[in-house]
Amino acid sequence: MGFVRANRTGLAVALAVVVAAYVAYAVDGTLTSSLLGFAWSFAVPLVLAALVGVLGERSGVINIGIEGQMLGSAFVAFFAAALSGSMLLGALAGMGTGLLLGAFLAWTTVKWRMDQIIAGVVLNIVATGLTSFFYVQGFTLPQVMPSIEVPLLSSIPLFGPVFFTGGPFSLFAIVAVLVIWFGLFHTRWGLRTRAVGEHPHAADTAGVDVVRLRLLNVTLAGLLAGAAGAYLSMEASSTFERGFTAGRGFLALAIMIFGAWHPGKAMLAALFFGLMSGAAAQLQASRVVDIPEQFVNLLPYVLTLVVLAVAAGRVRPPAAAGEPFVKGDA
Amino acid sequence: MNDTSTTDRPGPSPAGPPREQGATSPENRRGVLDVLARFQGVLVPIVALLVAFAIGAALIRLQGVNPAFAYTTLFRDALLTESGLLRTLQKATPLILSGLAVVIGLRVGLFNIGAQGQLLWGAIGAAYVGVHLAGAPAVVILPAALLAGIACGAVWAGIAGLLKAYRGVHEVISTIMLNSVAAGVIDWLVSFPLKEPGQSIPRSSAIDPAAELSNLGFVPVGFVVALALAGLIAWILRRTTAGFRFDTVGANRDAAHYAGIRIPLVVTAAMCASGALAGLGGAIETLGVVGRYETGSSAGLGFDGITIALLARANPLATIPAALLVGVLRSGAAGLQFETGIQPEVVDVLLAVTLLLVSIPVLARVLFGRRARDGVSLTSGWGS
Amino acid sequence: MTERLLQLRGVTKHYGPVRANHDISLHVDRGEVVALLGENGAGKSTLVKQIFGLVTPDAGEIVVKGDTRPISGPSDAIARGIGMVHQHFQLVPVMTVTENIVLGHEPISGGRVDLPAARARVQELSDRYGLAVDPDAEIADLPVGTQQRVEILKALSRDVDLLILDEPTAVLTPQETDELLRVMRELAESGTSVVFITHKLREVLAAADRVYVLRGGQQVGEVATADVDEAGLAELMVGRSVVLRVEKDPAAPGEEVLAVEGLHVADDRGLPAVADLSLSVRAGEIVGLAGVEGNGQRELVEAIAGMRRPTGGRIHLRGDGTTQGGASGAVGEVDLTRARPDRARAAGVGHVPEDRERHGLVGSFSIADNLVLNRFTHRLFARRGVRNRAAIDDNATRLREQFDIRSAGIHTRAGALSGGNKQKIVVARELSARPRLLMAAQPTRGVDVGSIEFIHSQVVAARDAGAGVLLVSAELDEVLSLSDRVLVIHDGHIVAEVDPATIDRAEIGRLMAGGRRDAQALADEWGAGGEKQGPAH
Amino acid sequence: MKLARTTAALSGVVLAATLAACGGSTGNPNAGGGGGATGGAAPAGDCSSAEVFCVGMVTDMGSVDDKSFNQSAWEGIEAAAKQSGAQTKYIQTTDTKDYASNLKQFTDKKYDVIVTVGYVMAEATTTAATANPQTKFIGVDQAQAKVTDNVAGLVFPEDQAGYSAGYLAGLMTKTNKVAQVLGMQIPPVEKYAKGFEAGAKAANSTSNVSIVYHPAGDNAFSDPVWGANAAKQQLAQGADVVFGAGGKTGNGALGEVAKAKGAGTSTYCIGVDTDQWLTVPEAHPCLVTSATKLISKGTSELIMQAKDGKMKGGDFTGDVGLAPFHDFDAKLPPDVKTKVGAVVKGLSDGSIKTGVTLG
Repeated sequence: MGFVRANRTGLAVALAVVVAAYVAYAVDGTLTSSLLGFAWSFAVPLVLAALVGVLGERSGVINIGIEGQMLGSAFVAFFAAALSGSMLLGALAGMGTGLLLGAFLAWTTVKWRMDQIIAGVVLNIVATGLTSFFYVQGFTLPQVMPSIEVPLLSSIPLFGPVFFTGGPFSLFAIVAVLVIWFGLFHTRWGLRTRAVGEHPHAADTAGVDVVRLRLLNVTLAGLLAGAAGAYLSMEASSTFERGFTAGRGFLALAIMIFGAWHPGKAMLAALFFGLMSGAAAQLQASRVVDIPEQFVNLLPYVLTLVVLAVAAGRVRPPAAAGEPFVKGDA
Repeated sequence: MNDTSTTDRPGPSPAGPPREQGATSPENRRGVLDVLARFQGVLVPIVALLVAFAIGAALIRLQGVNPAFAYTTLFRDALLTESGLLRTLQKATPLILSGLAVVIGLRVGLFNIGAQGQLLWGAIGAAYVGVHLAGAPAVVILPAALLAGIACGAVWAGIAGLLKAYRGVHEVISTIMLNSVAAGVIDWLVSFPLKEPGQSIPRSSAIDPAAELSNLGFVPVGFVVALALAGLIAWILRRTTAGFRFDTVGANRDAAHYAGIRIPLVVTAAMCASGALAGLGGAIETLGVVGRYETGSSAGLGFDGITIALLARANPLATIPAALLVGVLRSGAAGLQFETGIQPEVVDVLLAVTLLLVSIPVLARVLFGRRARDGVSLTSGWGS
Repeated sequence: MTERLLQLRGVTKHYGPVRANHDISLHVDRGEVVALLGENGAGKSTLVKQIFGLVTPDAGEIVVKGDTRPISGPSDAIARGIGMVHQHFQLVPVMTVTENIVLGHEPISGGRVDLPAARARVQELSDRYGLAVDPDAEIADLPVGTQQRVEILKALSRDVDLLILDEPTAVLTPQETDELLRVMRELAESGTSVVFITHKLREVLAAADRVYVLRGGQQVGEVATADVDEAGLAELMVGRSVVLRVEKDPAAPGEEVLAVEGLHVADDRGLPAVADLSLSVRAGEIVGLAGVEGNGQRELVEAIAGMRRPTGGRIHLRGDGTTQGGASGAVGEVDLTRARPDRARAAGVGHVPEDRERHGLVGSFSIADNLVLNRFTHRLFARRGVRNRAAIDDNATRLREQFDIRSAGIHTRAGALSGGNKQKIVVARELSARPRLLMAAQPTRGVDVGSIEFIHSQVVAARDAGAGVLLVSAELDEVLSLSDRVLVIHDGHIVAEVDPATIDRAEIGRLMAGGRRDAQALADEWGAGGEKQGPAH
Repeated sequence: MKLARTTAALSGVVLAATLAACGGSTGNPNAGGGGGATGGAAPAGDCSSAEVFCVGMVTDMGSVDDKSFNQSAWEGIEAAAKQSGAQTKYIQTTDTKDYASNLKQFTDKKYDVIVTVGYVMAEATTTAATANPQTKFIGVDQAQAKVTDNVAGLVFPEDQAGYSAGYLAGLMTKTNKVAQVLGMQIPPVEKYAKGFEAGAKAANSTSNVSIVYHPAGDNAFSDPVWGANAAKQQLAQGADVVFGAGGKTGNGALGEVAKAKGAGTSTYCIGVDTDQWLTVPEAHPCLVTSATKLISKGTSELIMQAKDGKMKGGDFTGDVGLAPFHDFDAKLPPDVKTKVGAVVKGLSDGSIKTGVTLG
C-alpha cells in the first residue's frame, strides 16, 4: 500500500488514461485501437531510449549520445542478422553494440571525466559517420520478427492486442519499464543508484563504489539503447537506412524529462508523443479537418517546451547529473 | 618606494609554507615534451588528423585504391581548381558561422544544439526579404536580407535563451525541441505561404538578383564576411567588457552574479548572438549559394557547427581552419568519387575519427602524459 | 586494556608543491577520545580522509587493528570498523533519514530493500544513543543540527570501533555542541574510540583525552589534555604566542553609513532567513555579527550586496561622501533595497564574500582579471566597452605588491594559488575600491596565520580610513577581537548588541543560541550549558 | 620515457600512413569510376575523343543502389553501355548545392551524355546544358516546361501506373478500405496517389481511399519506421490493400503489411516505381504487384538515341505499367487479372483517362 501512497498522482493519471482509453474504445473501437497501436509502435524505441537516459541520469551521467547508440546498434543488428541469417544473432549483436557504445560513454565520462555532453555528441557524430560509410544496400533480413502473444494478457480488450501482442523488443520494452521501475525504487541497486545520482560523495562515503556503479549503469543502459536500435531495424521495419533513427534519441531525452526521470511516467510520455504523431497521420487519412500535418506533428515539441517552461523548478533532475565524480573532492 | 636595500620585506619568508609557490612555476619545465605540451592545443588536432588520415588510408586501400592517389585527388579537386576552391570556400562559410555560433555558447557555458534551426530561420528570413523586396536597389535589399536572416536566427535562439535565463530550461533540451519546431514550421511556410507559384516542390521563389551575394573571383563574399566575424568575435571575447562578461558567466556563474553581471541578460544575449551567427550562415547560403530557400539545402549545417566548435576547442579563430578542413573534405569528395569510386561518406569517417581523438582526453594523455590539458568543458546538469 | 586501534606512521600527502600532510605519525587506542587540533589549512581534513580511504597517501602506513594493508576506499574503511562524520554532510537531500542511514548496507528481504526493518534499526540506534530523529523525515527538511545527528547515526549504524568527526561543531549552537561532546564521551566509555577535528581549544579540553596538534601539514605536538591549558594549546597550534587581540586604536565612529530597517530576506529555498532585521553601521567602526552559521548572516550580507532581493524592508547607504573620496564617487543617501550588485558596488559597498572559491574568484582567470572582477566596467579599466589591458595590469602589479600576493606573476591563474593568497586577492580588490561600507564575511576562513594577521590589519586600516565595516564570522574570537561593537544574530533577528571588550563568552554563547538578555528565567534555564566551559573534569 | 612514448605513437601513425600509401601500388588512377570500379566493359579512354562514348550520371541525394529511381536510371545506363560499349561513371550527390559542381565533373571531361536523376535537379541540368550545347543531357523525372535542345526530360504518366494499381486494389479489397502510405508531396508521388485513388474508385465506387504523407521534410523518403507505423495504423482501421509509394518510407509500409495477419490471403500490398518483388524481398508475403515506371528502359532508350544523334529536346514519355504478379499470379482470381489487364491496355492506348491533374 506504500506503493499506492508513493505514486498517488502517477496512478491517478494512469487510471484516468485507462478510463479515457476505454471510453474512446467504446465510442470507436477500430479507431482507438489503431491509434493506440500506432502510438505504441512509435513509443517503443522512445521508451527504451528514455530508459537509457533515466538510468544514466539517475546515476549522474547525462547521455546525449542515445541517438548514436541506437543508430550504431540498429546498423549492426540489421547487418549481423542479414549476413549470418540468424535473427537471434542479429538481435544479440545489436544489443551487444549498444553495450559497447554504452561502455564507451561510461569510460570517457566516468573514468576519464570527459565533459558528458561533448562525449555524447561525439558518440552521435562517430556513429553517423561510420554507419554512413559502411552501409551497403541490398541486404535483407532472413525472416520477419516473430510476433508473440502473451497468454491471458493479450486477450484483454484494447490493451491486450496493442501491448501484449508483438515482437520480442516491444514486449521487452514493457518488461524493461517494470524492472527498472521496481529496481530503482525498491532494490539495493536502485537506492544506491539514486544516491549516486543525487549526491555521489554521500554514496562514496557510505561505501558505495560510485565509479563502478556509474560504469555499470551507463554501460547496461547501452544494452537498452541497443534494443531500441535493433527494434527499429529488425522489428519496426526490416531494413536500415543512413540516419535511420531520425532524431528519436533526442526525442527520448525530452520524454525522459517529460516523464520526470521516472520509468513509468516516461512510458506514458512516450505514448502521448506517439498518440500525437498518430493523430497527425489520422487527420490526414480521414480528411476531417485541413490542419497542415506539420503543425499537428509539432505539438509534442511545443508542449514539451511549455511544460518545461511552466514546470521549471517542479521537475527536478537528479542533482549530480552532468557532474563528474572526483573521489575525496567532497 | 625606491628601496635599494636588500633587506627582506616583512611577511614573505623564503621558507614559507610550500603552498605559497605558484603551481606552475616556469622554472620547473624542462624537456622537449614540455615545450611541445605548451602547443598541445595545436598539436593534438594535427596528430588526430594524421591518425584519421591513416585510418582513412587503410579504408581506401581496402577498396583497392592507392590512398596517396586518393588524397591527392581529393585535395587537388578541392583546392587547386578555381571552381573547386570556390566550392570549398562556399562550403566553409556557413560552417565557420555555425561553428562560431556554437563557440559563443560554449564560452558562456551554453551548448547550443539549435544552430540548425536558427540557420534554417536565417535562410528563410533572407529568402523572404530577397523575394519580397524585389526591385529595390542592391544597397537596400542585400543588407535587408542579411539582417532579416540575422534577426530570424537571433529571435529563434532568443527563445531558448529566455527559457534558460528566466525559467531554467536547459538549452540542450529546448534547442532540440526548437529544431524540430523550426523544421516543421519552415516546411509549412515553403509548402504554402512562401511557396514559389506554380512550383510543386516545397521551395521559395528565387531571390531578386540584386540580393545575391557575389563572388570575388574564387572567393565568395560570404566567406570574407565569415572570416571578418571570426576575427571580430575573437576580439570581442578577448578585449571587450562584453567578452569578459561572457567568459565570467561561463567560468563561474556565482562569481559572475557576485560581480554584478546580469546573468539572465548575458545568457539571453549570448544565445541571441549565437543564433544571429547561425542565422547569418543561413542567410549567406540563401543569398550566396542557393539563390532561394529550398528544403534540404541546408541540411546538417547547424549540426556541423558543433563538430567545428569542438574541433576548434571553443576558440573562435580556430573555427576557420576547422571549417576549411571540413569544407575541403566535403568539396573534394565528389572528385574523389569521380576518379576512384570511393564513397563520399569516407569524409564522415575521417571527421568522426578526428573529432573523437580531439575530444576524448586519451590522445593528449598518450602524447603528453600528465601535462595534458583537459578538453573543453561546458554545462553541468540540466537544472539552471 | 589499551588495544591499539589505529596507528599512523609517516603518512605523507602532497598536492603538487603543496604539502598537505608530511610525515605524520599518531595512534588511537580503544576507548579514548583524541582531538586533532589545528588551524584551517593545517592538514587535519586531509589526514582523516586518508584514514577513511577517501584519499590515498603518497607515503607512510595506516595500520588499523594491526592490519597494515592500505585502505582502498570508504567501503574498506567501513569494513575495518571506521566510521566518519564529514564536515560537509554526506547525506542525500531527497532521501529519508532511514534511506540515508542504511545506504551501503541495506537490509534485503525478497530482493527488495527491507525498509520496515531498516526503520526499526534506525529507531533503535536513535534510542540507544539519545539522538532523536524521525526515521521517515526527508533530509532536505531537517535543520542542520538534526542532519548531523543523522550523520552520526549513519556512522554508528555500521558497528564502528573508531568514529571520526571532521569539524562537527562548526554548525552547532553551543548547547548542541555540548550535547555532541557528551555523546562523544559516552561512546568512548562504551568502547568506541573517537577522533575529532576542531580548531576550538575549549572543545578539545572539554572532550578529548589526548590531542595531536597539526601545523602546516606536520604533526607538531601530542599532549594529554590533563597536562595542558588553553594558552599552551594555542601556542602549539600557531607556533608562537598568539596575539589574542588585534592591535587597533579605539574607534572614532562618524555618521551612519549603513541603515538596514525591518529587512526580510528569503533563503535559497524561499523560506524566511532574515526577518524584520534592523541594524546600523557607522563610518569608522567595525560592527561584528556574531552567530551560529545558518542564522541568516549569509542572506543578510547578500541582500546588502545586492545579490539577493529582500522580500521586505529597506537598505540605505548614507554618507556625504567626504569621509571617503573613493573612486566609487557616489554621494549622499542611496536606497539599495532593490539594487543589483553592480549598483551597490558603485554606491560604495565592498564585499568580501564568505565563499571566495564560489563567489569571490574565477579560478581559471588570471590574478589581474580577478583583481578587477567586479570593476571591469569601471572607467579606469574599460572605455566604451573595450578593456584597457595596460591599466588592468598596472592595477594588478600594484595590488600584488601592496597586498603581498605571492605568485609567479600577475597572469598566473588564480585557482593555482593557496587559500591565503586567494583571499588576499579578494581583499585587495575590495579595499582598492575604497568602499564606504566594507562587508567582510568569514574573511580569514581557510587562511594561514600570517595572512590572517595581514587581513585583519587591512580591515582595521580601512576602518581607520573612515569606512564602515560589517564583519561576519563564525569564529567568535575573530568577531570579539576585531569588532568595535558586536551584534548577535539568531534565527534572522538581531537579538542583542554587546560590547566585545566586556562580554562574557558564556553570555554570548547563550545569546547566539537564542537566549534573550533580559529574560532572566530563560537565561537560567540555558545557564548550565553556558557555564560548561573549560576542562570537563 | 614520455618522449619515447610520444615518439612511438607518432611514428606509428606515420608508419601506418606510409604503409597504407605505398601498399596501394596496384591502385590505378583510372580504375575507379562507376559502380565501384566495374564501370563499363570498355577500356578507359578519353571522353573528349569522338570514338569514345561516355555516359555519366549524377544521382539525386542518395546512393546509386537505392532500390529506387537512382538505381533504375543507373541500370538503364549499364544496359545501354552493354549495347553500345559506352564508358560509364556516376557521382553520388551528398549536398543539394553540389548538383552543378558534380555535373561539371562530367562536362569538364567532355562526357557525351549526362543523366541527372530527380525532379529537384531540373534547373541545374538546364543550366549545364545551356553552357555545354554539344553534350546531351537526360533528366529523369524532369518535365521540360521550356524545350532545351540538348535536354531530354524523361517523364512518366505516374497517374496511369497508380490508376492500374488502384484498380487492382479496388477489385481486391473486401473491407472497401484501401490505404496509401506516401513520401513527400511532390509531383510524381502525388500523381501516383491521385491515379491510385481514381483507379480504386473506378473499380469499386464504394471503396474508401485514405492518404497519408510523411510529415517531416528531411527524411520523407527514408523513414521506414514511420512508414511501418502508418501502415499498421491503417491496417488496424480495416484497410486490406496498402499502396506504399515513397522510397524507403513506402518500403517500410510494405514490410509491415507483409507481417500482418492474413498477408497474402486477405491483406495485400502494392509497391511502386520498380518491380519491388525484386528489391524488397521482405514484402513477398503481401506484394501483389508494383506500379512501375520503366526508368531503366527509358534511360537506356534515350542514351541510344543520343548515341545515334537522334535525341530531341523536350519531354520523352516513358512507359508505365504494373509489374508481374510473381507468386500471386496463381493466387489472383482470373477475372481480376483480366480486368486489370484491360485497364492497363486501355490506359496505354488512351481509351481510359485517369482524369488526374495537379495543382
